[in-house]
Amino acid sequence: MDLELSPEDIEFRDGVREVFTREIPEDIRRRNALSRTTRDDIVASQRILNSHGLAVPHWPVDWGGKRWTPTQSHIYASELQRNSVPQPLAFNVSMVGPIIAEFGSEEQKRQFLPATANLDIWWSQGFSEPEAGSDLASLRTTARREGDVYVLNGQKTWTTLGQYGDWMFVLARTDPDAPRKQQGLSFLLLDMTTPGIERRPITLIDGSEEVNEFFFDNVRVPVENLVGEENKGWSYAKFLLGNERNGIAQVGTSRRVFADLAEAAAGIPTENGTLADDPQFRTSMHGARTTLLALEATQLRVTGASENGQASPVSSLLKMEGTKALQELSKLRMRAAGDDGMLLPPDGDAAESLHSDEAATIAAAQYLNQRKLSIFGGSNEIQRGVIAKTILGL
Amino acid sequence: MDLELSPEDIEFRDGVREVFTREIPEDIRRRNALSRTTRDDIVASQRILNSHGLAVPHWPVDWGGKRWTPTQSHIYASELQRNSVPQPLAFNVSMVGPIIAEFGSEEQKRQFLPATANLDIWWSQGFSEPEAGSDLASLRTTARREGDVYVLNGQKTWTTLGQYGDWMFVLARTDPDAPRKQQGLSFLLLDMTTPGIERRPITLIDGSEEVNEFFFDNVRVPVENLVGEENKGWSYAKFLLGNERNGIAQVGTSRRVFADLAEAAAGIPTENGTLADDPQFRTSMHGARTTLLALEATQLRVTGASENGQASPVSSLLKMEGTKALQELSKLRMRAAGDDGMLLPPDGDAAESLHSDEAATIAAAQYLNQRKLSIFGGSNEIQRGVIAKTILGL
Amino acid sequence: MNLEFNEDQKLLFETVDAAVGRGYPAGARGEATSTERGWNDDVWNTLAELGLTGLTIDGDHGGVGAGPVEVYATLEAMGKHAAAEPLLDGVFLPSWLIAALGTGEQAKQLLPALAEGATTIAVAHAEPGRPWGSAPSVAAAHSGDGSVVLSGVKSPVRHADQASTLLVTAVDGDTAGVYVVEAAAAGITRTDGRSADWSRASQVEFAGTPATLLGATGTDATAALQAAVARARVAVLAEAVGLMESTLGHTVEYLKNRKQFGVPLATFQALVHRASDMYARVELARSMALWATATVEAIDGGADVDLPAIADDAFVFVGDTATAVAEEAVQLHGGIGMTYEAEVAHHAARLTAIAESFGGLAAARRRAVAAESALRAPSALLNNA
Amino acid sequence: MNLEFNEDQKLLFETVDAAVGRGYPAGARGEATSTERGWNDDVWNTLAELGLTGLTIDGDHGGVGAGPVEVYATLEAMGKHAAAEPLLDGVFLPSWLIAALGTGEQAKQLLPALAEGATTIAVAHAEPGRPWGSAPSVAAAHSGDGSVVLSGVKSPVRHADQASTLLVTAVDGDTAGVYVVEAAAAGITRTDGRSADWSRASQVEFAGTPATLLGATGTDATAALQAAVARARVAVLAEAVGLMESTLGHTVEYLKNRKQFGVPLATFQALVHRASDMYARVELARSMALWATATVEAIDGGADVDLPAIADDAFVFVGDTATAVAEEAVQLHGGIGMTYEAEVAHHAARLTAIAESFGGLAAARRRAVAAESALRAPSALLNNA
Repeated sequence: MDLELSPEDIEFRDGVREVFTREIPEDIRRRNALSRTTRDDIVASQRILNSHGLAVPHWPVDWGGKRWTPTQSHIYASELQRNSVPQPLAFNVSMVGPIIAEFGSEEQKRQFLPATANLDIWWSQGFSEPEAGSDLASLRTTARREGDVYVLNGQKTWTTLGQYGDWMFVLARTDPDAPRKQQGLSFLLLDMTTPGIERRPITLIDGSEEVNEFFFDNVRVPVENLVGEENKGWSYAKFLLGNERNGIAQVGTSRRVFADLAEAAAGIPTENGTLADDPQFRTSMHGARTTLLALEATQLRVTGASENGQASPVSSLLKMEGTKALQELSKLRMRAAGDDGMLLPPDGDAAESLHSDEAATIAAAQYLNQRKLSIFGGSNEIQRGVIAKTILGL
Repeated sequence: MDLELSPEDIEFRDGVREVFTREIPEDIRRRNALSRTTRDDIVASQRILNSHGLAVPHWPVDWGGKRWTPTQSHIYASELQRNSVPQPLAFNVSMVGPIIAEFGSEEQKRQFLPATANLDIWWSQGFSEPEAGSDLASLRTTARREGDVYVLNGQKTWTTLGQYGDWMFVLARTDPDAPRKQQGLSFLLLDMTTPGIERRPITLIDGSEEVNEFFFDNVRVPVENLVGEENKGWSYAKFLLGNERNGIAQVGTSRRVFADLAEAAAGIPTENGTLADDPQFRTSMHGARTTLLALEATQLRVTGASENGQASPVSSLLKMEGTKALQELSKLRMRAAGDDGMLLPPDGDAAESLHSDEAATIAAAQYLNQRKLSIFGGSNEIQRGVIAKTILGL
Repeated sequence: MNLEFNEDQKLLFETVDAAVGRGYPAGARGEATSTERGWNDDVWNTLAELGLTGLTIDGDHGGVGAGPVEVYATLEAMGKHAAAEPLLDGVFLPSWLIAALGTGEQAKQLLPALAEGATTIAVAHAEPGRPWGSAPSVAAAHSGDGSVVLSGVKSPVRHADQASTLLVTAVDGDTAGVYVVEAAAAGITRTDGRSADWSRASQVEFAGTPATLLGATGTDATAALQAAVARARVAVLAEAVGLMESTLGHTVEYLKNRKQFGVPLATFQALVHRASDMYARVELARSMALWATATVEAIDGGADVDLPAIADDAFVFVGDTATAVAEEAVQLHGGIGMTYEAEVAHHAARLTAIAESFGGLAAARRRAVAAESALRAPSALLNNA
Repeated sequence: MNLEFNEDQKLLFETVDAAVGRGYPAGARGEATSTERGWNDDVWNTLAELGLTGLTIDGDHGGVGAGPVEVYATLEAMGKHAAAEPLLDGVFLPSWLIAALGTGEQAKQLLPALAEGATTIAVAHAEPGRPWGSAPSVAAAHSGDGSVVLSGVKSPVRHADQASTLLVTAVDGDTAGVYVVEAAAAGITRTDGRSADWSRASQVEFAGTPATLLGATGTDATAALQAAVARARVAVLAEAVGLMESTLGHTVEYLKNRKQFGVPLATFQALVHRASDMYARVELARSMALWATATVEAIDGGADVDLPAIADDAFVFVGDTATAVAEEAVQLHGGIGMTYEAEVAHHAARLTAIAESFGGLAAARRRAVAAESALRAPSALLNNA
């Protein structure tokens, strides 16, 4: 065993850290730490990363990928999170990019991959539907083949940041008569300027407007925008699940939240000292700290494990426990703020005018927003089912 | 609302307390507090209570019962637990007694009730079987009618204190062809001196020998020992469930454990003070304290609610949450003892020779023993099911 | 001994439940909080007509002088519908402060308008970065002509934007006092925002703002302030109980009706058992809130009990439950439970905000754990040693 | 960077797993602990033949001088079978103390017999009612002839009944030391009992018992004692991981095979989800134990890390998990999981006892929470600031 980074890995870390902290503007990283990242922040950040070859390291080498060691991949994900760099847009770099690179035609690769890596195209995910959240196989959106187009009808929901989407990758039913409902789905690429698309924004309870519904009314998709084979969409979608193992536990993010909170605590007065002296706060923080150590060690253990394109049950563990840890920290942040988390500015820009501790101001809203972590991207209940089935054989 | 005992209730409380603390010998109560109660302790204690009319207060008045108010019943149960008086044997006073009083023949009442109240007969419960723990309706023990006897064959298990049993009340299958498996069960009274009964003691992991298995090989039970009607045993057994609402949350017991632990903590040194100053210990104790307040208040709220012989879903809540609270306290007691809970004397009597803090000595064994609270008498999982079905309609 | 409503209290609950229920169909909290007022004015007027704005104000000043159980019944019914009308913040709490501290003249001046429902008063105590229980940093200064002015910042001040008057805690040298400030007074800068539960709150800055001490000069208001706040901390738990009950109810309905994998969610035992645990927690929290309410009633009847300590104990227990119930309800609803349009999301947000009200849960637990009572054997009955 | 066994370590694990597994069919722990020895002598001899009793002892004294990862691999395999042989208590821990403190002469005298497996040594540090981390109350006195005698009480002393020698912590004035005492020495009164996990432990009373200081006179042994114990506290977590893994395994098998209401328990989703949560917790605990082990290895390689602090952090995390896994396993087994005859019950009892070993979980948490590191941002990699 060895708990030290090798000199080569330290050099690698220092290299990516240099890009993250010196090339990505500080105001972008500050807004990201406060969950106030804008569309332009994400685009600017990803283009800088891409210009340094750091936007799509897990892609095939031909399309901008690197052949990093598992340790390097871990360092990259961890340093991104620790330094509050906006993650390269997951829809682009972790989802549609790898799918097109694996299953797309050469023409699709040329058309989409460079623009996807550079966020010249902003992709949205068109998987979930109102009646098919956790149960993707029940999708109802149809794509009826008519000559050289598919005609798309139906509805997609929970489309995160869909308001910025140039294109959407859509899972739609091309064969309504398939014997199993997993069959008969196809993976289509949809230009969002096509007529017949309507967007309805969904406000979340914290006030954020990051998810959307989309309605498709006879939307015409050229057949050349089918990825891979017709009716094989389910297997392409499954390829994504568990594909992303690095960073899924968000230990780097939690570490940053922890460090910020520890620092803030020393400045939060209590009746007899500061919060940093409060035994209950310290007990909770110690619990969070040891959980994060265990999570990072787990991440290190599986980082090296081979990836085979199957849903990894260890991803389920990391996703479930990692997001729980981050949620717990957001609750601790809210409790630390107390009343101070109970006055949100009418709009984001006024935050600083209210009082100095901006992180406190948004603590409660942040806590509410982060309830999504255990729901979206495969709820904890789904993860427990995966663990039971694939690991425990239950 | 009113949180004070009335002068009459205070008088009542002082009366029962007088009996509990002055008539029940102190060494019996001390052993009971340490879960070292002997058979003779239980018998002696119940006979003293019975001589003061305090053994079977919930029975019909003709057979020694009292017409207490709900508040008085609450006080009685609470004071028994608080003063470490061995509970009147539940199999006698809460189970077979009420059944015989309600469904038995006059002859059965005369034969059994006075002796049952005075613990001249020690009753055992013959319900559970190896393949029918939580699922009582699946009982397999058969009672085949042959002339004026039932011939009993099968096996019962988890028979608490069965080693002392003079008689056992048995639920056995008299009609194997009944359309529903709840039907066809009968409630029989079995003299344990009858030939064909074999007992196997079951040692629990803490070393206690309180439960047993019984094997029946052509055991002949006179038909006059059938209670009520043949094949109606299930409804009599159900009459018991939820019948006992007072004391089920064991708040009085928990209160005593809490008080003893709080007192002990002041004498347990830590690196810089005593356990009573330790913020983590205090936090846990505060949690236990507020939970017990909420439990007692819940008990007070339902004490007055009418009883109709049906399983009460609120009993499920009290049983589940009350035993959780007591288990949590036993864990706190173990944590407070640390190493000191890790040396059990080879037999009970040597306890005092080891060191002064007897409660610490048995803390870990006690903790292990009390895991049973959430399993026996309807596991927490069964209670959740009852709540879901009867209260939530799920 | 009993923890039940009497007949009048039952009727009161049912009346408020019915009246508020009419104004709050599903999803109405979002609508109500987005009006200019920040609540539903029709419901407010109904509450006033029913005399509920005068519930805690004595007969001499236009109210009915009811006790803590009536406050409980009213607020539980409000909570059941996640109603946004500021009965507690805008009427009950200021009325307790005025009754405890104010001169007869002040009571006459301030209480009748409150009792009528014609106005609300905002209590300004919280300050950014200052522990709730510490002395205020807002300072009172005496000018040459004998009048008093305040300087400093308060935040958050709930419903300050609609209040006619503010009751502002401040220090005069070493003496803590509560000061009456007209909302329209000079030297006030108000920045309006919202709480995490979408109700209104503001930061209010005072710069030489004219003010009048509530009550007689020279008496320290700390104890009276603590007592009034403790009373409010118990009262808000009634709202939490109402919210939790309907949150649980919504969740159970959702499990029954929502289908996944072709069957109702109620088919999934893991979810059902969690609903049962929610039920058990809600019932225990209800018992705790009722017990604290009965204790306040006993104190009003002369019982010698430490009210702030009781309030801390009950607040910690119910606050923990409120948080857990909010989290589980959202989780069991899935994505839909996260959305502004979902009724359960507003319930969850309000439950979250309640746990952080009046200084917040962490501070309450800190006090409660440090208190001598933390290791005292519990007894729900006051005279049952 | 890696947290994996190398090939030799894998082989070591498999060897111990196979050897111990043969001696420990289901239910064998109860049998082993009820022998006179308190463990299975055949298994012990096999362990000795495999050289495992010399694992932590250097080559000069008959051992192989292996490091913390080999200790981890060995103890995880022991834990997997809930084996009762006191490798850690009776060999590893005393060998670390002797290596750290003993003179060359003492090492020659004590270590070879340990390495051979011919004997065990009991470490007597715990005292009734005294915090583990405080100075002992057992006192060393010098008699006229220059010899040393001990007086006082130690309890519990694990496996004292079988040990040839005791290493007793005591104070000489203000100086803490570890003293070598022959088990058969004069002035020893031993009261034998058992631990909650059915392994043997004793109270040992010393009254003018002849003793020899381990090491040179005048040096305080506190730091060396703390370091050796910290090493043991990390090592015992490996046993806990082995126990948890097989406890989970037994539980999963039980859910698959046991029927209730006519169907396998695995049909009940509420139980299945709890098994999944157990799995997640066990994996996190395993990572924590591996991480602590790797840290000890780094310390042996010269890394500047606070070993007792690492041991506290890991012990608290894994101890909490051990308790939770034991509780859930028993609960999911129902009554059968409570019985002495059930394998899972012995696993649960041993997990419970591990959490209270070496001063116990509450004290470890107290130290860890008070430590400066409690608020330090975590990083599993030692040189990744």
